[in-house]
Amino acid sequence: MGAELLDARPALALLVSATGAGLIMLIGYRARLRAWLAVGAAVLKFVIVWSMLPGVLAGQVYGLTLFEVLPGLALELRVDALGLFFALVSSTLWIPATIYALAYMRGRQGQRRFFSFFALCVATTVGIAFAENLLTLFVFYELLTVCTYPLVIHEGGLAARRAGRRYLIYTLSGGALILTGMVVVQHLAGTLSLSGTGILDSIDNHAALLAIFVLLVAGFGVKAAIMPLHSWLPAAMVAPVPVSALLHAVAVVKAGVFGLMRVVYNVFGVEHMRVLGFAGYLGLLAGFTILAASVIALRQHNLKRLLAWSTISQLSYIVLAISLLTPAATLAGIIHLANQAFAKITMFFAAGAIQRATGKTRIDELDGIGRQLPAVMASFTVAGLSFIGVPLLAGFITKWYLSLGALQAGSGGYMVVLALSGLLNAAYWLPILYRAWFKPPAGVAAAGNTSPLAGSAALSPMMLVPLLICAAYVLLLGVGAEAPAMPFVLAEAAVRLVFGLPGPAP
Amino acid sequence: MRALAAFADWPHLLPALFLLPLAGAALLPALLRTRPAVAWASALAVALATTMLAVLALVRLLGDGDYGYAMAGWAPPLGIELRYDRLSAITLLTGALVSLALLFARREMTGAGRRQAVLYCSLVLILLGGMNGFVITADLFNLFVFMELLSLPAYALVAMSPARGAALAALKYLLPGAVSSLLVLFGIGVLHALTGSLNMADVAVRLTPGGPSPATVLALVLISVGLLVKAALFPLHFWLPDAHSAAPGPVSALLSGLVVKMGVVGVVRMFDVFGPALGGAMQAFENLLLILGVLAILTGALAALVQHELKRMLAWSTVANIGYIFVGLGLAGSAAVSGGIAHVFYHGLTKAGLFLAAAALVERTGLHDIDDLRGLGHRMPLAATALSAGLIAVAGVPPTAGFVGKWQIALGALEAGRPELLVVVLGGALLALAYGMRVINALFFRAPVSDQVVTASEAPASMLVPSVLLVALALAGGLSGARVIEFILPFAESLGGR
Amino acid sequence: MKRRAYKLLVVALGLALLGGLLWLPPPGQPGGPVHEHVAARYVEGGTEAAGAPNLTTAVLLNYRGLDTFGEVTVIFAALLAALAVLGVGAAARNASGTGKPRVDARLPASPVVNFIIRLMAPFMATFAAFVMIQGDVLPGGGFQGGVVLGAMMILLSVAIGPDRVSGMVAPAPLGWLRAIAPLVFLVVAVSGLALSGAWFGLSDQPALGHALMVVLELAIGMGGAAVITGIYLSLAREVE
Amino acid sequence: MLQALFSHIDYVAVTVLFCAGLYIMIARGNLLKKVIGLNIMETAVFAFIVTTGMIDGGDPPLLEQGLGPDFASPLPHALVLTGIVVAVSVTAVALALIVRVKREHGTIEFDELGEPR
Repeated sequence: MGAELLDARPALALLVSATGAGLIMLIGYRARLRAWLAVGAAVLKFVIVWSMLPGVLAGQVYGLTLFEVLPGLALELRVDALGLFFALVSSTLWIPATIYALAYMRGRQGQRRFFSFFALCVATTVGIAFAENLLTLFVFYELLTVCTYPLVIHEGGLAARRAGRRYLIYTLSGGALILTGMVVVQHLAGTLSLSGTGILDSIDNHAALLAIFVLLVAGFGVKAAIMPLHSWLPAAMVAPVPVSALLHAVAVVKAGVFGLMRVVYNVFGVEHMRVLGFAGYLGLLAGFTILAASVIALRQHNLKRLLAWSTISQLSYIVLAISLLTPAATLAGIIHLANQAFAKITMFFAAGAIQRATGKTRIDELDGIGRQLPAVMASFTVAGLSFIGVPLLAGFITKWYLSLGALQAGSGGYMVVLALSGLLNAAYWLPILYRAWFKPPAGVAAAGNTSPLAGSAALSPMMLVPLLICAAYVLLLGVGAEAPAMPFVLAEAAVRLVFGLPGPAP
Repeated sequence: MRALAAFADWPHLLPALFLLPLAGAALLPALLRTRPAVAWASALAVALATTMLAVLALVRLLGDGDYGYAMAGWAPPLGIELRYDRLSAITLLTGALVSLALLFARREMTGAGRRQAVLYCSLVLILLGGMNGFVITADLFNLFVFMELLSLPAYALVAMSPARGAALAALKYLLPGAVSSLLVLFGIGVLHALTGSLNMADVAVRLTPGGPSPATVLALVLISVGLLVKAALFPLHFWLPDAHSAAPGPVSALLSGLVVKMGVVGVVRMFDVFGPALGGAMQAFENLLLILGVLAILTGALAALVQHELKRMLAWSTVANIGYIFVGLGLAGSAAVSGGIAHVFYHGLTKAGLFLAAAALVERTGLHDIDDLRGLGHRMPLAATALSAGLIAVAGVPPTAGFVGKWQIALGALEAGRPELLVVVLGGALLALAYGMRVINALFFRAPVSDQVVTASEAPASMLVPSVLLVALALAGGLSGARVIEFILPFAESLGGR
Repeated sequence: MKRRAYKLLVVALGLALLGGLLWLPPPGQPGGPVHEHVAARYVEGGTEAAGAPNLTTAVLLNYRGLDTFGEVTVIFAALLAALAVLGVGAAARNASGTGKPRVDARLPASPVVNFIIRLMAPFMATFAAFVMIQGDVLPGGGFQGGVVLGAMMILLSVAIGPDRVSGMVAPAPLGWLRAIAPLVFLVVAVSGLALSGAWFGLSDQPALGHALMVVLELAIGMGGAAVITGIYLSLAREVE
Repeated sequence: MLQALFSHIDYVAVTVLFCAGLYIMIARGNLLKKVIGLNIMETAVFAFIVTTGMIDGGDPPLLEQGLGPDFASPLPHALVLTGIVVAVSVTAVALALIVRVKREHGTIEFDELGEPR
């Protein structure tokens, strides 16, 4: 483990998009300037985060203390393998998301506010990724809620307001639970640091430990959309597509799951969790959520709501991986952060493109869409197959290591759950693909434009290109997992950290 | 810094903290009766000078710890003694907030309220002198005199708003206030009868042999009930919502930010006076404060949720935050007490900023109702943002000002082995966030309904500077939490002769 | 019904109060702590230390000068408060011109009342002066004299009408007269720094200390009278 | 018990006066009567403070005529003088406010005032 290196880069990454947001809010009146600011901030952040990759892979840890908020408690940033992985995923995805949003929101009102909060959201996400202690993580966690709220209700109107209110009630109550848990941890452990592998080891007060576990897991579980804390997610579909993409793939839900990881791996520590045995119940809950969400997804008609329910089930894959407490499962959990992100964002981009080009939002309207928007549907198909778990795609990697992890943990039963979930996924993705490719488009004569590319021509390249990039990434993650520059290697480094294993991954 | 320290060593610095504002107040009506603008400017200068003196007093404290001053050269218990300790550092806050409130009132002073400007400025300076004196005196009867000296102008300032209900609200504030002062005097009389002396330290020493005799308990009850009415702790808070919402903008900022805190400072002083003598009975008193504090948090937060008027909602929020302070004091652990006292500083800062921002909105549009203020965020962006940031700070979202106190109190609750209090302390913060978001939602994310909002224009600089400055301090205040808590800890540990 | 509840409450509070008071040392007995502790030491220094044979005045002006300064500022603040509170309405009312013409608040003073007031006025003034000046030797003092003088002014305003009484002193000097008590006190406080090395310190030499006391007594008296009259006049003019 | 009551007769009187003032303050609706009740309570407290300093048959604290062994303590007298001034000031402000309430609401009966706004 390299020595703790004092480095400004973590704070710089944060500052870049925060100042970007500020500038957009202050001077972002003209579309062109706004575009340059947004994309510029995104690329700059991407460069800074990636610049830390080689160092972290070599075991280096970057740290920076910002403010002494309370005696013994400071706002502190620390970049370790797990944190960098999450920051990597979000900053990489933010560039296509920004470009896509610029195209999608053209001509819509309130763009200045939209893009400044859009930039602020990802700044806070990186803040969560680099938090050294639970307090810093909580500060950015609450800031994330405050920043995403205006995005969720961007459309205005009653439905948006009601969804916004429900979103606030759930996330703020979750925040209060986390705060309570944090106080108990500070009281018992005397510190909230996430740099070690377990600060509660020396505590034997079983009841308090259970209370901490329940409080923190429920608090983070709200954003990780574990049932029964999930119902804000489908309701938040009323937001514009780039926001849903941001919410689901990049920022909000991932923050919840990342928080759970920090709690299980850094607050409790793997060995202590095994001894306490609370993780088993979390696993059961995750398993239930995977299946229940998929069953509900079957009955969805609106494409975006289907995506929402699919996210809820996919997130619980990660929660299940966390609860198994074995190296392989942890690896699956971390890598699924990226797999689910890229696949889900591709699907959202596709849904947005379909809605923008053809105005269709319901599944039964998607007949023959493949011919109209071949590129869009091709990437949608790649993402769909990845979720089903077809080999050579990202989803397969997760399922592979997850089952390996389940076996390692000796709870083979989850293999059944994974298989069942694969089937259910197939049950709701394949009909869409079949309908899109093999069914004639409804009333094609009326549409008149039979040329395959006509439909996608209406889409601006700024929407198509990010779509294809993400789909390509899903493929890349699936095929070239072992390749050096791929996130897989970083995930392994994170696992070694969590389990304190010196050598390469299992 | 060295020059500052040298000047801070002037032995006669302490009494100037209240003599300067009172001198200003006496001179204003005589000198500047017909020149309101000059009167306003000189009052502001006096307030700023007093703040500078407070800084010097603090520098001396940091140099060589608590220090005292014998008035007229007579050593206690013959004469009156002043004592500057870590709690007296609140004089920094009084000077700063009064200066900012005066700055805020500039437009009113040189505009419609011109005729009343001189009286207004004098009363505000007397209020400042009274507060500074109240916080640094170590003599019981002198405490009573300064309490009157700060309460009287407070009653009048509430009634100085031309609004129809202001006079009645002021009277509803005056009558309980007068009775509470009387009870404090009665308690001081009993203590004098028991010990023959009026100096707090001397009384504490001479009370101890008597132990918890019914007379001592009676004195504690009389004085604490009086002070708790001034501090508006539940159930003695009934007068606050009317008074703080009817008062003019800057005055309600001073009332909620400072005047209410004087009651808290008084009770903290009484810990030292009665602590050694009562011992066990003091434990019961602290538990009572704890229970009343919890009830105050719940009533304050719930009432604030259902209020329609913005300033009345902020007034109820003060009731809740006073509850937090007394929960901290009631828990009596050094973490909880330091949290409670830190909250006195931080809530004063935040709530004053909030009331000034709210006043900027209300006085520019003439609308009091939250629903009428919908959509104002776009017409008055700076003032509305200050209000929203203040609401988030008062709710105690980390790392803002409200968080430091609440965190320490929550920790203190655990240390005292009362985890159930966590629900109240952090639940209250959640409720505060709820009514805060309700206002933010109305200001920024709802379409305007009233035409005053559509035609409203941004508040003038004299109103914006104080509110934005205070709210910024509140947001950043949380970041300096460690130093503030470490500053207060020695005082918290030595409280009540523990 | 409410009345009976209040009665019960008050009686209960009274008994609780009495319960505590009974544990105090019995009043009137010489040996109590009140007499042995601080009070006894006021006498030790004799007149030199106290500066005034009347120990109460000595305590008021010398030992606890700050309290008296605070008290004088409080009554001054009360005047400002009364003017401010009543001024707000009056300004609006006069500006809007809807106010009824100023009704003279004077009672329909019968000649008998007028005659008696005019007769007593000089005697009251002399007595007030006596009380003020003799305050440090015989029972009396600045404020008591001031109140008697104030009472005389109020009686006069009943007899000859508030406007003529308030006309006695022009507005400019009136501002100073009303603030004379706190201002003189401040001057003495500052001079205390020079004379005896502490705020409010009356000097070490008895003669100078005594002189300062008399000055203070007069200032408090005059200031007190002006403030009391000012408060009465502000109220009298307002009542329609 | 009775003996203690008798020796503290002054304090009994003070308590009765205090409670009378308190009752008037709470029970009566008229604002003026409330202020009068307040004044009665204040008088009771001042009487209490002065009696604590008295000695039966003691001399007044005047050095001029030479002082016997027992003399009334001057401290309570000074306190009460300041207390009276404070009481006068509060009453003055209260009366000014009552005048304004009368002008704005037309009545000074607390029950009829109801919600001011």
